[in-house]
Amino acid sequence: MADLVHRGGYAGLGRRVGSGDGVVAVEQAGLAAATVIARRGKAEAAAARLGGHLGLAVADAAKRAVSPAATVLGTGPGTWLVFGGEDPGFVAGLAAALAGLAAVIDQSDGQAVLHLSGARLPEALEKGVRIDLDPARFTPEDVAVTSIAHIGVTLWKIDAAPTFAVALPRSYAGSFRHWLEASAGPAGLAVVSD
Amino acid sequence: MRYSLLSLVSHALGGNRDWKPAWRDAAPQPRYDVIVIGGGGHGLATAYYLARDYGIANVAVLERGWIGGGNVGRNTTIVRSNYLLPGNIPLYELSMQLWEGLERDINYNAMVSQRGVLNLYHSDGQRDAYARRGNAMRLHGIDAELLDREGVRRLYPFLNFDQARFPIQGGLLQRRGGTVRHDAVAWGYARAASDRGVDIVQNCAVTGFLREGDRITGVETTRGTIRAKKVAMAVAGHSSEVAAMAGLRLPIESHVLQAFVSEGLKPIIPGVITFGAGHFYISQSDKGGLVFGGDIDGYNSYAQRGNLPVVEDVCEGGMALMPAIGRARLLRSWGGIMDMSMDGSPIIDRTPLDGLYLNAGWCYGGFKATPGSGAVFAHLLAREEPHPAATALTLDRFAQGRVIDEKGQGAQPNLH
Amino acid sequence: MSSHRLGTGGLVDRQTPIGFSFDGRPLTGLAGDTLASALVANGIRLVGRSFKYHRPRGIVSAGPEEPNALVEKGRGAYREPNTRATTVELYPGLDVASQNRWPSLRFDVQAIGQLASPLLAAGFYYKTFMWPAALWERLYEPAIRRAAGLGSLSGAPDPDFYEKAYAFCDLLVIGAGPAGLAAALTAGRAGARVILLEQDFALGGRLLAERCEIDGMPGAVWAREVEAELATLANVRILSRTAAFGLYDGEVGAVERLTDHLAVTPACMPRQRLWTLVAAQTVLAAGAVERPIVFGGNDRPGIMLASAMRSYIQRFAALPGRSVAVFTATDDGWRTAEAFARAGAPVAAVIDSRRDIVASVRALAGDVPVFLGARVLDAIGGQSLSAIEVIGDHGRRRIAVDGLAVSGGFNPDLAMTTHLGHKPRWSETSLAFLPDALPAHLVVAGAAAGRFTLAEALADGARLGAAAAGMAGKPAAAPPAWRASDETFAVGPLFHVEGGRGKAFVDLQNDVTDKDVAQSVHEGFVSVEHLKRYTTLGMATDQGRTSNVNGLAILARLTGRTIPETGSTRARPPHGPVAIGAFAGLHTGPHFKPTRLTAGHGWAEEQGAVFVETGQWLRAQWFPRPGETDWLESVTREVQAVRSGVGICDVSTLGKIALAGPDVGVFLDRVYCNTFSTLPVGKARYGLMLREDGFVMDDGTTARFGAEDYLLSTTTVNAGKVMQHLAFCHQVLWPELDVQMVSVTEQWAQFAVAGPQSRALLQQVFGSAVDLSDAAFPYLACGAFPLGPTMARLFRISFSGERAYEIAVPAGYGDALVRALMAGGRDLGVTPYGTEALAVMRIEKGHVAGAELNGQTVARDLGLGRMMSTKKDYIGRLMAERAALNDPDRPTLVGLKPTVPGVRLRAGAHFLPIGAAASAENDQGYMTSTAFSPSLGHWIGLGLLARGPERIGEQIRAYDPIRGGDAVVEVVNPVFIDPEGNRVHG
Amino acid sequence: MRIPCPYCGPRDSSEFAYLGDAAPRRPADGDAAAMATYVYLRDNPAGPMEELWYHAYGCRAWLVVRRDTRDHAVTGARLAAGREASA
Repeated sequence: MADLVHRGGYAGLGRRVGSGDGVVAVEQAGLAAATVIARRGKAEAAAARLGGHLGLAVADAAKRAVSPAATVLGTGPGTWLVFGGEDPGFVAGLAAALAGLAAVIDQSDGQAVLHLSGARLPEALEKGVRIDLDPARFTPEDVAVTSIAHIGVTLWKIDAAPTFAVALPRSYAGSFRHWLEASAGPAGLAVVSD
Repeated sequence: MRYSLLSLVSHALGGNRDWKPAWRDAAPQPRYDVIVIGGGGHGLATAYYLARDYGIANVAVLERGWIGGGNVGRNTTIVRSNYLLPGNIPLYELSMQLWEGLERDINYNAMVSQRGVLNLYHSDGQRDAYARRGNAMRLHGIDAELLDREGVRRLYPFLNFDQARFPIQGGLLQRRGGTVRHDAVAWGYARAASDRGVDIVQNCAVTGFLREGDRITGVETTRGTIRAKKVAMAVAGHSSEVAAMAGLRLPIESHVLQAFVSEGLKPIIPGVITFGAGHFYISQSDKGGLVFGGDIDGYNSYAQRGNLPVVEDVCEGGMALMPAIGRARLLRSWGGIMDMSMDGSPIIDRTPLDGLYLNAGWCYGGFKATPGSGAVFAHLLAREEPHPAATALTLDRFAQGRVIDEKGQGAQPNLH
Repeated sequence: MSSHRLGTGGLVDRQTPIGFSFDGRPLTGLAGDTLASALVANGIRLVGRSFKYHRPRGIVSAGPEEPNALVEKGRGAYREPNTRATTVELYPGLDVASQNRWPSLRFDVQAIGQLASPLLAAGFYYKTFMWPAALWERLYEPAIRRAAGLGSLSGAPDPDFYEKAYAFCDLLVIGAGPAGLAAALTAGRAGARVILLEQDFALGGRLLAERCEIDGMPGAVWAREVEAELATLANVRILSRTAAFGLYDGEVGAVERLTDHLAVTPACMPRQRLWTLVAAQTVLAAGAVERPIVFGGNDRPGIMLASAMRSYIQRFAALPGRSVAVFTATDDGWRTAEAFARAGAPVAAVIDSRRDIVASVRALAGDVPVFLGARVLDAIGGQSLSAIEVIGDHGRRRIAVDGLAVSGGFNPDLAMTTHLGHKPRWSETSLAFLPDALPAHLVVAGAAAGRFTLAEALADGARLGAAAAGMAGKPAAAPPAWRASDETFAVGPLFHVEGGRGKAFVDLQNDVTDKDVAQSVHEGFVSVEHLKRYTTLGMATDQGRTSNVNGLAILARLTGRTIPETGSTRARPPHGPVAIGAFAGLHTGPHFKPTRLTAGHGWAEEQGAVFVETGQWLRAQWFPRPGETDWLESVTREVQAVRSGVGICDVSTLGKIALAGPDVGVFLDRVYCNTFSTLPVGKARYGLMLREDGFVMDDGTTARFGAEDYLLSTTTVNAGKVMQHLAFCHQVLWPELDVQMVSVTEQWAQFAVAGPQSRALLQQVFGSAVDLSDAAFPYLACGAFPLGPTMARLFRISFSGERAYEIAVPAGYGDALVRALMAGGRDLGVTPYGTEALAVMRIEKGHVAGAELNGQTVARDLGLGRMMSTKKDYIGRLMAERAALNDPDRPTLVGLKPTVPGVRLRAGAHFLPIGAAASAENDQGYMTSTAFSPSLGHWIGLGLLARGPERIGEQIRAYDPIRGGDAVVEVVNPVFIDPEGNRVHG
Repeated sequence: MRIPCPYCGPRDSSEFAYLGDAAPRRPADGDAAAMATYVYLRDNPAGPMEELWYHAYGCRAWLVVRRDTRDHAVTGARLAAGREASA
């Protein structure tokens, strides 16, 4: 009987470049995640049930709803990307709660998530993000599914520091790391992955 | 007046004051045997071969602007016949053979320059696909060579062989391929056709068709009504618009293809190179500009201009393949409107309307096909049957499923 | 101090001398100089050779419109050809060389071309070099190519890197002259988000070069104060050294020069940055470019635009000549006379084609000789101007000068207003093209709009800046009203002086003369487009900034039309030349496209795998072992290991799409040509997907894990295409179906475990708790089973034809799983295999793959016609039923083997009947895939052959001339191994 | 070119995949001629046109975008799902 060890998408990619104090990237490994897709014509009901289950207000829009236990990101019409903690039963719980209203598909290992912060973060993001991240226009309530350097990403804002979170398909972690290094390079980049 | 070194010298001694117009800027007559709509390369070539090969000189070429202002003056000047499918190969090879004798034929130096066209491959699958294509060319009597990586390196040592995302494995080379001075093709055919009696009517836009039942008997234009036994459309880029005047719908979408030229540089790229892992192809003009292009913008457009993401995509391909051009500057870009057909291949055929003939759907193949297209279209107009080199290029092949799909992309024009 | 540097004045720092070299000659300039101003200050006139006649040329302008002074900047791989000396910021060690001359700038042998110049008139090459044909490529063309071109590339990879950036704002201001500064400041004070672009390294535009006052302070000082205030506004961003090059749909492209002016490039610093700017409003305040006048010898070094001379004197404190004349048709030219007088070098004469000059302007010349209603007929001199011949009331007079300031009028820099196809209009009062119809959200201010005076420029800027702020919901307080001089700007019509002896150039860089224009007209090239293309007028690196209008005016006169009747010119991006590298940004070399790695990649690297690009993925192609000399040896071993024992292959890259909902069965029936609504839970089925035109799109297996829980797999390369297609079918065609779908390709790491020993290996890994007996888990079964801390999905499917499984775990466990499989299979001799072995085994089994699913084949061609259900409608059914696609003469899938063992087969060979001529008529199909079959000990192939299935046993020719291959092959059943299919069952 | 995605907001066209004219409707009734017309023939107008765009690098929704093929002016976009209702 095999005993398997889990590895995050950024495993082995942690490294400091330059002074390292311009942008700080911290991997969020081991988070439970699922794509929730409402059944036909059930988007509102699914949003309500999802919110009820997690104790937060969910809309059918490109918005972020957050509670200590979970983050719900609107990623498409009637579709949400939901992150939980490290509770292995999280996705099963969602599925049970949304039975009949939405399909719940486990993505816990499909997404490589980074939290990005640092004094020079805005100018680094500017080199890849083709949407307006002006603080007045992109707030911690907003979510953007977009692309950075030819890589599809889900981008959201955690606080006004600003701290951003970016989730991308794990197979792209290395290439995303290259973009981040080049874009934060002059300011210095520190990547912390566990 | 015949062009020659002698005429050049005698005019030079005369201070170059007594040159005559290269072609007659004719006023439209009320009636012709054949009207060719479109004073681009294909229309002018069609008129020339009608006069030269079939003795039909009572012909008018109607151009809504100035001749040669469309795609014949907005391309990347490449000529080649390295096609895959039997439906296409004969036409492009006929065209290549006509290019090879063009200057002496029309007494105009269009600078046909057979510097070789190289299509790079980057995987075993691509290599085999090019082998299939090269063998098909050889079976049609066309020159083709399959180079390995070292063979490519000998030709173009400055390509990116070592730091590449998709390493170069080799390439398919057609040495007879090359480039032609595009504007000169229009002017040369116009001059030669005009000399044989063809009327070249500029600033004459077709506004409608004269129709008797299911027969087209002429056209309405901004310069009056003109009758003709036969009306031939050679308006690629705008085929759908003109066909619509006759109530026809075509298996065509109009898309914009951008092209680019750099500042003048001393010679560095002898031939034509096409990247196999991105959208980029390049050659260098006699004036020293790097002439390059890539993929169409991908959306229907009649705007004759494109957008920045495609410029970036093309230059990314260029830098990936040829990092030595990074410090060369892009000088000018332009956009041509492509007739993108549903299978990526052209249409040269009669239409459901008697007296109306169609030459359309050239996608990117238009310029290189100019002489062949003119020759086979003239044949169709004169003989009422397809030229042997164009038997597959029918309009009904789509409904029938006899598509000629070189890329295997199906009925999706922006993927061809 | 350099020979022509003024002792006082200017915006250069006399305390900071800068050493640089021109053609290897060491020179000294000052901080604040451009290369051009430093050359002027050193009294250097001759800086380059012309394109066609190799005539000596000097500096003409003081800005990006420079047609003549192009140099090669830098050495080795850093060499940058065709760099305009007027835009190069001087820095210590700057090393530039002149271009297009040999052996030297002063003595250029190709200058003898001038003797033959009558022969080289417009279009000469179209009329000769035709005989004999062979000589064009061998002799004439190479000579032309060598003579043409200007600078040269190093041929080495660009050693710098580039990046891209995107920004958004309420107001984008292009140009930081008086109008631009006024607009930016007004909107910035109101709180609008402003981005201000300036191609120069200093803000101010003409304010830096003119003697003018705003609110009582010198213009340059005012500009500095405005810049300082803008810098304090958090909502304003200043991008200097940044040139806007194009207006596109909804966005502006610009390029920022980050290190081109630095002697030493800091680490990690890109050379240039490509900006894509999205603005709610754009104010174009790019100013105007002075127009030269076409007359004999007007290209002599020392002849300069009048406003450029003022820039050199008043901004750079460099004297363009000690005895200069002014030739003008504008009031502005007279200001240059004044500038020279103040610099202590009064001009030799002012020649104005006009007669009525207002007193205030006339006074600017002081007491120097003035010729009104006169013209300069010829400029005399060799490598430098020595005299001019003036014609007027006095008749002809020769005046000795070492410089000539020329002012023929001003062309507003409105190119960006025409990028989207809008046309400017000709103004008879301004004698210039002015903006007319404008693109949405773009307005024009100041000189660019034909409002030339300083007061007008400031008022324009304030008004438009306030308007933009208002639109952004940030109404400006009372827009500032600056006090500024309202100098006169009268201009008379003078484009061309006829009758000179010397060549009169319309386009200096492309060597297009008035005679060339005349000849083009004789030959019928009377439209602007024809003229440009026939003579190349306006096609040079200055994009016709100094030549288009003069060319148009001459063409108009020759054809008896007005300028507006003759036409205008539409500019196309880029407005100024942009380094190709800047458009590529980071996406070069290994980073041209992103690279996708599977969870097992690190493990495969440890195994020494050779990787192959598959789409964006890297896959293990084979795993060489020590001692193996070529790939075939490794692949053969891997195949044998699978067929005799057990092997593992990473198949994580296959597309995986999760499908849920009550209507999945119906949906799959419509998108696949075979039936899926009957697929029971716990089973997997192979499916074939067609395009609507009836051709095959993709294939793969779909497994059903629960009543409404399906997993569909696609080929690696088509994963994205299939997802898009399924979304189309669901959202556009059948929104009424209750189906949910999402890609889970990234969620699962998946490995094929194949071979007779595969069950034993899996049993070992799963342990006894999981029953993998054929009874419990037969062929085509699927299920989920606990594996350590997670659940694994198991599929009993086979690509190799052996008993085989695919096992999937959440990607985080992928690395651990493959190590566990290797450990668990050690005693079974488990062998990792790559995509090559995978391909060999699928060919041995006659399974189709990419080479057969090439978008040109229908199911019937692939021997899969029987999969096409007749009981239901599905995408592609009607089109696939068309007669032409069911013609038995269509090439159809067969197997092939050489009649002589040991002969190698190659994909891409075409099939000919034995003894038939090698010609297109006899072409009967082609080889799609080949492999050396270790099991059979010879090469085998799959191919598409006309009437193939009827021809089993027949011998044909596999003709491969392009690789010198020509083999006789026998047509056989495409399934080479185990045609009964016993092995999959074990 | 900016496309106003009803879910994501205005995005650069490079985030989208283009299909073409949104007008043709897939014939349901097994008429081969009608299907051939649907698959191959297009109006290809020079002017305003409703088109299908897929937001591949965004919300993965198929959109019906109203755009003028002469000047690329985009005047609206809506979700394609249930387009019969809103069309």
